[in-house]
Amino acid sequence: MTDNTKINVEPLKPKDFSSGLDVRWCPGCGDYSILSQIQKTFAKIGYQKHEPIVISGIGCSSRFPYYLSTYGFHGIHGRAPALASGTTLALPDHPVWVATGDGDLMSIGGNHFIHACRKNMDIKLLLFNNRIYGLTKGQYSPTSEKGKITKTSPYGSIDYPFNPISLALGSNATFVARTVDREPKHMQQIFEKASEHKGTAFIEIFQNCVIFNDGAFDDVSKKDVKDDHMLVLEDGQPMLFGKEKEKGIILDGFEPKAVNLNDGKYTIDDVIVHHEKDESGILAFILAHMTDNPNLPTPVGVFRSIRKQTYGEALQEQIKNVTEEKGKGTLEMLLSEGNIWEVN
Amino acid sequence: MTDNTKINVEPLKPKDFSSGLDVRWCPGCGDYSILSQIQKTFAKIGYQKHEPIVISGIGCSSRFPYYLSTYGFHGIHGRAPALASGTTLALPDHPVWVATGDGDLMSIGGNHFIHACRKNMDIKLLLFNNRIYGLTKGQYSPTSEKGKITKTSPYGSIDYPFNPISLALGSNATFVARTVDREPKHMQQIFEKASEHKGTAFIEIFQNCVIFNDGAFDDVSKKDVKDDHMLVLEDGQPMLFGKEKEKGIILDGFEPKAVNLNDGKYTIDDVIVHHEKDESGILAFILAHMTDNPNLPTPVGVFRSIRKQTYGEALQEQIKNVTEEKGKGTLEMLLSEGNIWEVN
Amino acid sequence: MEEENGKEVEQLQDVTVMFAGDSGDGMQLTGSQFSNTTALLGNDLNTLPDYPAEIRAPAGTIYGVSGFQLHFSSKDIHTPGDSPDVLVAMNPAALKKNLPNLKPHAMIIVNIDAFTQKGLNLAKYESNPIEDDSLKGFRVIPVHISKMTETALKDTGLSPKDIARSKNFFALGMMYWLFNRPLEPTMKWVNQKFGKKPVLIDANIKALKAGYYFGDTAELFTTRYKVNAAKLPAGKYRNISGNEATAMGFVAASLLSDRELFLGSYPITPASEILQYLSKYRNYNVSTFQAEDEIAGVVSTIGAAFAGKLAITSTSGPGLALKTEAVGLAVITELPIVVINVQRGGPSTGLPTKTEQADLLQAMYGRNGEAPVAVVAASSPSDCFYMAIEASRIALKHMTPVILLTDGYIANGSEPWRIPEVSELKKIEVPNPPAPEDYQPYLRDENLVRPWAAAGTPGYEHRIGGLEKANITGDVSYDPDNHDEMIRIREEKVEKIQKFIPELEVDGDDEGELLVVGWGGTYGSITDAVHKAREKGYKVSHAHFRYINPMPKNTEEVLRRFKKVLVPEINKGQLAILIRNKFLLPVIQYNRVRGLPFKSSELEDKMIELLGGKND
Amino acid sequence: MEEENGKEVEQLQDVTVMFAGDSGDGMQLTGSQFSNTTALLGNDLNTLPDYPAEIRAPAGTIYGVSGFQLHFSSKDIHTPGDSPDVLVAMNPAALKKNLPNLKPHAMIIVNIDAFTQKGLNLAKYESNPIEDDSLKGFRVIPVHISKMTETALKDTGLSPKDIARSKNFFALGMMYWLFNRPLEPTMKWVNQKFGKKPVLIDANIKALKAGYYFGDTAELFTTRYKVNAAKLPAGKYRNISGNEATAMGFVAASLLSDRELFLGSYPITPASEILQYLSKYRNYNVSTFQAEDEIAGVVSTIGAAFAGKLAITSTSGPGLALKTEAVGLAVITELPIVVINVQRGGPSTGLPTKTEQADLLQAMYGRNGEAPVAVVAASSPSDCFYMAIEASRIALKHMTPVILLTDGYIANGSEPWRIPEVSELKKIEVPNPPAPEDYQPYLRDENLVRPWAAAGTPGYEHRIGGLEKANITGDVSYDPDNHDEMIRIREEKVEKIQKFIPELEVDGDDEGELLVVGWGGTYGSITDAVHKAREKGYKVSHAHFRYINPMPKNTEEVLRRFKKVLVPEINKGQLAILIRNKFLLPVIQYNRVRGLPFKSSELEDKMIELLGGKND
Ligand SMILES: Cc1ncc(C[n+]2csc(CCOP(=O)(O)OP(=O)(O)O)c2C)c(N)n1
Ligand SMILES: Cc1ncc(C[n+]2csc(CCOP(=O)(O)OP(=O)(O)O)c2C)c(N)n1
Ligand code: SF4
Ligand code: SF4
Ligand SMILES: [Mg+2]
Ligand SMILES: [Mg+2]
Repeated sequence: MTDNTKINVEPLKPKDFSSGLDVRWCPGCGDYSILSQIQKTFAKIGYQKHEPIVISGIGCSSRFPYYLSTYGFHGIHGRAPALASGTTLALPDHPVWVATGDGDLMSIGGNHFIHACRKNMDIKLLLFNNRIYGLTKGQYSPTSEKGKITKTSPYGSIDYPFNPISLALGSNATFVARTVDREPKHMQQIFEKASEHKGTAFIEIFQNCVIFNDGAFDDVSKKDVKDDHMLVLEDGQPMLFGKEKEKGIILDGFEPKAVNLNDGKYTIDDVIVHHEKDESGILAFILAHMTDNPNLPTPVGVFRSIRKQTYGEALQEQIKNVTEEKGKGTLEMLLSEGNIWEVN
Repeated sequence: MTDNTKINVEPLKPKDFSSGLDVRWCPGCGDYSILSQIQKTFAKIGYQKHEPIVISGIGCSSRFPYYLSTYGFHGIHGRAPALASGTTLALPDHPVWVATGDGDLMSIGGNHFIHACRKNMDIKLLLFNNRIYGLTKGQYSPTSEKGKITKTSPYGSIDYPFNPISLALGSNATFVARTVDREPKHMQQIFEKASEHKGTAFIEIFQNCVIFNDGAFDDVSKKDVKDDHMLVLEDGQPMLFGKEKEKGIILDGFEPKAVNLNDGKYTIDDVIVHHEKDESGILAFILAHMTDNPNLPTPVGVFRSIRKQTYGEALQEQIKNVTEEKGKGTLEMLLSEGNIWEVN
Repeated sequence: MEEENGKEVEQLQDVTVMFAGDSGDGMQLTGSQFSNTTALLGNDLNTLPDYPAEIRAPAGTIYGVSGFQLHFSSKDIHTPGDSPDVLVAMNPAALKKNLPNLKPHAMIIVNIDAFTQKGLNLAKYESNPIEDDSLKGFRVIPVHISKMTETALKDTGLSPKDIARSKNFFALGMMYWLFNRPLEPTMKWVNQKFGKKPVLIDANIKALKAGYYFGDTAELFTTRYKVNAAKLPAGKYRNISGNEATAMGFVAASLLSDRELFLGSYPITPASEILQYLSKYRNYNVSTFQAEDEIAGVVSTIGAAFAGKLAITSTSGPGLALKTEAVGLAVITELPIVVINVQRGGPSTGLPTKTEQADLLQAMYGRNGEAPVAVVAASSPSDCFYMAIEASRIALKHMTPVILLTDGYIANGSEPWRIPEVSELKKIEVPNPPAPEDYQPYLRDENLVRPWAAAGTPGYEHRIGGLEKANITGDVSYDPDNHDEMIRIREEKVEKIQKFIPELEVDGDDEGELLVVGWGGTYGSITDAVHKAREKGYKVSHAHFRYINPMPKNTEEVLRRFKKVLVPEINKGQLAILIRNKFLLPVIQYNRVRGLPFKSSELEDKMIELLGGKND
Repeated sequence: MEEENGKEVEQLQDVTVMFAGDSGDGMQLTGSQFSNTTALLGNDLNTLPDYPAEIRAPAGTIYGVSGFQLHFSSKDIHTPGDSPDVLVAMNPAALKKNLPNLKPHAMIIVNIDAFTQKGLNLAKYESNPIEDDSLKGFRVIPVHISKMTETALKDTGLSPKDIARSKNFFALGMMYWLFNRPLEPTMKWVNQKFGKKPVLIDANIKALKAGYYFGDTAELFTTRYKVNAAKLPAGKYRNISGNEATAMGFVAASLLSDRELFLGSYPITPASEILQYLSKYRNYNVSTFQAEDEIAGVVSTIGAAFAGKLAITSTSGPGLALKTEAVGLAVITELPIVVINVQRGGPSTGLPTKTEQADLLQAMYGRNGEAPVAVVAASSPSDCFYMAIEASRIALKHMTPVILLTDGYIANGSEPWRIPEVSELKKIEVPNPPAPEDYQPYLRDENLVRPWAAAGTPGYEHRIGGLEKANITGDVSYDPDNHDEMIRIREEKVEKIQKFIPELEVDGDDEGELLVVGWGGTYGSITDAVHKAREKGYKVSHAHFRYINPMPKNTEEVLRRFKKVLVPEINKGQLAILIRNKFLLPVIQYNRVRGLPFKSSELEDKMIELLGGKND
């Protein structure tokens, strides 16, 4: 965004980012918390209302743009990353935020998702992962666990779920993170980090659907278990968890294992240290697959964050270079191109 | 397939798998070699003509089914994995082979690809990767290198390419391999292994397009460089390469490095041993990303091969269980379901 | 007027009831319980559920209101009723939303406990409508539904929240009393449903009974109503919704054709239930595949058809748009698939929970190139069963994609259905291909139909695809004249279906002043309107399309027998376009695109207007 | 007849030449060089490239033949010619494929060196046609093109393979001699093209000259031809193909509207070139985005339109099918986008390299719900330039998606184009939204157009989406009457475009016996046919649609002034459907769907037949 729009403007408060429309999610839906953390983050970053563009697909989660006082576009099912790609290329100076669901992004929208990651489109992808189709009333989604009984799987789903973090890493996403609707502070931190990232920022948010999949993340994030079942990743820090941070993650070959430091067998030096900026993405991939193992805590935080030229930057650079080389195009120029002859 | 179809039938020869139609690829195209290795493999496996079903999308590569004397379906662009999914679910006992291109599978077909991998559909996906759009005459594809000049990127492409192996692993594919059109023996080995795999078998084939991207894989597979630039993976074997197998891959943390065993610094025991069956997929992921590093040889062979229940097996199991429980449905049963009352 | 237990009993022919409350109030359940019980009593009935696009809009708001309208009668009826005679309003928002639609003098039963200041504010009421004049002209019956439910259930050990959620059973019980319906069917259902939770069985039955007894004893109701059983043809009956009937119809088609059923689909309102119902039929050898999107849904269906299955895909408008490219593939490969499109309000996401008929032209023409398909439409919930079979029959017999159109109204609505005997259902003959040595993939029979050799069958190996192909051999062909010929053949093949479909029937006089022509889900509204108009002496007849492409062979003849042709559609005139184009026949359009079925009264008015008010 | 260098020089008005050879023989290049040179001489001309779907089908086969047909004249012409007067056949397959299409007594120049046994076998010739009787009636001129090229280039140091690849320049040189054209333009081109490879410059120019001198000296040609310059309006000219003109037109529209151009697209034959051309215009601030598929192509376009760009997407038939769901989103959000559809042979993958007009109904109706869009069509290669501007103007002025239809024939074909002066091009006015305090997203002006406030502009923050919205405020609305109203508004908004488009013009008498009505790429064939028929005294006129939805306001009036209306289309009658539906007017259809443009002679025959042969 051009700086002059920022001159002499009062910083906005979270509530200034409310559109004033009645919010129509079910009472108790995890989406409320996400909305409120976004409003806080937008205020904290110092956005003006016209700056962030908020784009979505279709689903409960995709109602998101209606509740923000910014520019918003409620698109069609699965296409939010493509919509956002057009917008970010048209408005390279505006942050583009995308709100999407596990059906929207991972099922019908899977292709746009992996391509946005690959191209490093400058968009933030907030995946509201409730592991269910909310808006269409309770069919299983590509993140639902195998065996789940839902409206379309009365005898249990036979699909293996996606691991969204793994898929993002497999697509070479430059910023990959996870947070939880129940953890407002953590959510804000992650949103802020995402806002600072240039390029595709993918954030999986564990989001509770009280109606169709209530408690899906209780195992990880409920108060009484979260100390032991959630691993909060911090850059440059050893991976510790447990009430007293008495447990840690060590690596046995490529295999992460949870150990108790009080056992006397391991010390903090054995515990692996997190590196968000690891270019290779291997550590992030290992962490991603910890969720597949019920004996390990589920990592939240930034799995990976590296800086690469974005698609939009490359495009602008090319426009600049070619314009310098050939001169800025005009109608006269356009009409005088090609092999011309004259008839009198 | 039911065994009785195999009784008393002569094993077929490779040429029996030719449909007799004139093959219409450009002279010198890498597709010829793939076709001929498939015909050999089919014969070697002992397929009868009606057994394998060969399905494709659109592209030069997707003409494949026309040249085989089996059942074949030349679909629409990008949809081959979905077409094949319907067919394998309908014909669980028939092997379903898919021929597809880098545009077909990785661009428009990306979503079907990752979902087929996730669901472990029992199909073999042969990716004819020539890093270009052949049939539409030379636009860049999602596997084209950044900066490539093509018809749609006159100033150089600004897209980062997909790493197909990485994407397949990110999608939890159960069988992931790579081979090269120039290496008929290796190709046959890999095709045979794929044929033995139950579940999604993904094979990236480096395929030369003589017209629009000639020599794209010369760096890896040309005779004079291949010893040093290609790493042939073998299960349970240390990763050695070089003319005399004098070089090896060691791991520094997660970082693979190429070392010369004649240097005296390293011995064969330092060299990592390949494990196709590694459940975690981490080793495979590390190997996948070796292609990103110009200082490392490019691995070919089976990256990963693990057995998990396929989607079709789970479906058949469910049909069996529910049928046992509820009895085989008949019209009478169907018409007597629900809350019925009688009017006289 | 009889008397019973100190209350008068009034005999009615026809009642329309609306249950309305918050999305969380269980109104859909209440409505469907009332329907089932009413059906068991032998009434004819017709229902219209209407729920918000939000799952649970904030409690108490107008857009959070969920309603279930139900029309029952001792006569043959075909609509959920134009305007309710009785409204059960569980909160102020439910009242506000439904008031404009009520019949004059309608009875309004309100849950007075919900008319708190907060409730009124949420519904944007300035003052309490129960207390001010705004309900003048209606019979308002305020009932402490919440409080009485609380009292009744206080000893069940249920949490206050759970108790509150039982108040719909109180309301249901009250309505059972009012309309003289038995409690047993619902009690039976409660027992089945909550088999593993005795507390809930106990609570719900207590609430139900409390409501019933309240009706009996309270002074509020002076009259009780009786609606006698309708004179329906003898037979076994069940209540059925359109989506359920569609699902069952395809299972039946699978059994009748001896081809296993494959459904490739992706959830979308209001079609998801077809996928949901069909995924229960595993013991009928039904494979359902919840694909990653609509494209994979239809494409996997084509893959299954290639392999010899009865292969179908279900969706609604936006999903049909996504499937169009692939339907073209089924056209050129001449594979039998059925695409079910449950129409909803468009364009784009539009009004996803509302009904509409605006996908007809998309079904006809929404593909690249000349890509003719057969199009059929179901006209009522139970007709979905038959049209599913018909669609399958056409697909399998003529080797063509068939689009079956239903709509949100008949998909969600329900009606009693006389279940056919097995013997009433005609087998679907699927011709065998000729012997392998005579087989060619694009050979044709007298109806221009190619033989179907399922992939995997020994001896019939062949290759098909989306490029133009030479007739007979099926080899890829770029020959100009072959292309022209194939385009003609594909068109004629679909036209020849005409020989195998029933003629267009006229309800009413065979010729005359005015013919009303409809298609699909407007059948009920038009039928009721035409019958009413005829009862009043107006000369009006009705013809209804279930087969749209091709149209029945007598179509033009039928249409030309009338001076005026009125085509009411819930779109801007799509069937009208087809008729005008085919027969150069001027038709009069009636189009209201309100997301709702027509009221039969508006249609009746239009007919009378067109007849110049003349009913001689 | 003049004489020159011992050869006679014959003056001709009109010549059609076909260059045909193997896909690897460089026939497209030869053809386009000949075109350019011919254009520079001031002839009017028209071309038709025709190449196989395969990139390089095996050498020598019939399906591997690539052809370039070229019609040039001293008069105004509009088609690539019905049948060639001269065929240059580089191999037997090229001869075999093109023979049926030649004019009686046509000249056939064959590369006799390619008529080996192998070559004949590949072309499936039983015996050598040059030696048997099969070319009786033609003027066959066998030339040792390969051998003479070899001889000419033997000292260049080129490999035999490269030498063989230069033989097309020999053929070109020979044709330049035969038709009296200068070598300089091609020599200049060779110098530019191979700037960095002097060997190739040398070789190609040697081959070219060798061919030219061969013509001059050989005994084979007794006559040389001259085709004088056409009397074209004064001005600057260039040769332009439809796809190139389309790309340029949008760049011009961007400059004329002062909105940056965004193209979201995915390659597909025959539309890829639009993406290719536009990706060169980076210095015109053109952003091209090669998306992962057609859906992402159009959806990113909508995202860019939201952000205030002139946003377009290009595709062909199957791609349009994939885009339909998203076009509905643009309809309901009322955003200006242009969808360019270069029609090709369908259905499904169909005949991807061939032309057709069968996507008109898909463009009109291929979306879920009532989703009207504007539809326009270009009628010739150069008209693509103007219609691209018109499509942009309509989109931006009326806030609506516009579908611009072209076809494979005009997209790949080329013609000389008088380049307009900058002053001839009308600015595209893009209205500014009202002041922020007065702004509402669905406010409407007198043409029912909503204001466009680009995302990112301070003060105009608003939200849009695919759900139905309340008029003016744009808030989501489930209100039944609002929906009906919005459906009407969206329809009328498109209808109101009629006020801003030119009337339908009639070429020929304003009224009479027979009007031929066409649309899009058949303009040239119909024009030539009508002109020829009129020259013979037949009373026939021609009206051509470039604006199809809405149609020009005088349409009905024009049509009704004629006794018969003939609608020739390369489909099964899609414009015919629109006309019949709109005006209840019986039209006579002429439909040939052969993947090729009409021959003007077949149209002329049809007209004469309809006039009963009466030319008085
Ligand atoms: C093309 C299309 N297909 C299907 C739908 C129906 N649909 C709407 S939202 C949705 C999935 C919702 O699930 P998710 O994306 O997880 O979002 P949530 O509601 O759970 O937040 C589906 C299938 C649609 N609107 N459009
Ligand atoms: C829906 C659709 N979009 C685009 C095309 C055009 N198209 C055909 S093949 C192809 C890509 C070919 O590239 P690839 O898949 O890599 O196959 P290759 O020809 O290189 O073997 C494209 C874009 C099409 N046929 N259909
Ligand atoms: S259905 Fe679930 S996800 Fe949707 S609003 Fe309700 S609680 Fe939230
Ligand atoms: S264009 Fe390339 S990929 Fe296609 S057939 Fe020719 S060489 Fe093979
Ligand atoms: Mg979800
Ligand atoms: Mg390719």
